[in-house]
Amino acid sequence: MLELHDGSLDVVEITSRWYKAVKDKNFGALIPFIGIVRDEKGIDGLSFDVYEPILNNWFNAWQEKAKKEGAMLYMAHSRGDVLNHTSSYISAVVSPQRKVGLRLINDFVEDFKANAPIWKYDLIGGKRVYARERSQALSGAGLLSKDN
Amino acid sequence: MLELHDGSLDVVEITSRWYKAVKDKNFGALIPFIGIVRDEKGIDGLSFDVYEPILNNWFNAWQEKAKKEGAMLYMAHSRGDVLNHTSSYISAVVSPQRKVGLRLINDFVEDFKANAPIWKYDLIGGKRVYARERSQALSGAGLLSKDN
Amino acid sequence: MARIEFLGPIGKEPEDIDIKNLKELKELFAGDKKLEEWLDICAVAINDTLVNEIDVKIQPNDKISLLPPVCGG
Amino acid sequence: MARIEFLGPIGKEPEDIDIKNLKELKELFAGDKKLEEWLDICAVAINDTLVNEIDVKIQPNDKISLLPPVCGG
Repeated sequence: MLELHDGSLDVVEITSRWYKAVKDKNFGALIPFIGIVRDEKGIDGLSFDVYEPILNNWFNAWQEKAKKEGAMLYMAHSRGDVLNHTSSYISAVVSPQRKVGLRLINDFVEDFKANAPIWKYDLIGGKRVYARERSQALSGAGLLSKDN
Repeated sequence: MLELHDGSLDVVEITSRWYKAVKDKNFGALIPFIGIVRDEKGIDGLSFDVYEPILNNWFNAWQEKAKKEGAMLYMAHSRGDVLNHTSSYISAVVSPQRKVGLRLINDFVEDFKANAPIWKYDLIGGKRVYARERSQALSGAGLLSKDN
Repeated sequence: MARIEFLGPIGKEPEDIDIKNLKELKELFAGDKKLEEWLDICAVAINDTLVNEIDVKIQPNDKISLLPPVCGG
Repeated sequence: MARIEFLGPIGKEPEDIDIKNLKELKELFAGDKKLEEWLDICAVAINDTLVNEIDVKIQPNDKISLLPPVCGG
């Protein structure tokens, strides 16, 4: 249940489709997290590179984790340019229990931010500028550094 | 942004409307919580009584709290009968910050469960049976008890 | 006269009663077997604000509400 | 030959290199001024699994990926 889209996500289409897919499956709670690109610092939008093989591994490991709690995860992310006030990222948890669902959406989104192999760029005057200062180094970063 | 509906909530209509209302307002995250009635213990669905004056006060106090963090809350709830596999409750937080949003949706939904003046009944064989054992006493309960 | 409302599953019509404080209400209800089980678990609101003290004064035209345990969602 | 990929913002074409372990790769890259700033902050994956040790063996046909700091969402 991981989907990548070129450009902005169609929030209504995606969240409606997920809702319809789960509504009759006796989960008690559906909790989507919808990220919307903010107009700030003079950007026109954001742009993304995604490394699919590791993203898939990361997502599948989370899906297994969710399954052990009777829950299920969905995620959609953009590749390429996403203009201000449109969406680049949607995650959702479906869970029989409210508390499990609320905990999972928090932990899943936070781990996504820290570990999903996706690179973000600001779109400024038609150029892609790597959002270095908002990015987080992955586990083991600096392994090949000469200072290491 | 508190709405009450007779019977089941139209999840797609409500969540799409909220998304459209906020998408251009420079919030970074929209996090809905969608409750779906589970088919369990032989019920046909749930039924609800809502006491609006206190519900409004409770919601408005939360809205003020959210506003102080730059966030905003939405809530929709059903009155009357809601059949299995349909929705009786949707809450949503919109927030500039992801972490604030994730914290607020958790705290708001939990406080809702404990304090919103709404009474739940199981629908069994066409009858409404008060869900006493799943209900929580409000602050100050038992004030008029002869044992108090 | 104050008006008392029995909310949700109590399933009882509102009543108008002549009392000066909640203590009198408690005494008035004492012995009502049907109501007793509810009184043990109900919270009390005066004019839509929950109260925690039994010696609260009641004004004429006050609205008193009995609220059983809740479960929204 | 192992293949090395420079992901995301590094913006460098993949290269095929003949090394037996990561330590040799580190030595190979030493002195590449342009790459040095990336090496300080990049994680390393072999066949799409992140690794934390420099003496990991490299097999022919292994895929080595350099992953700069991430920021999805």
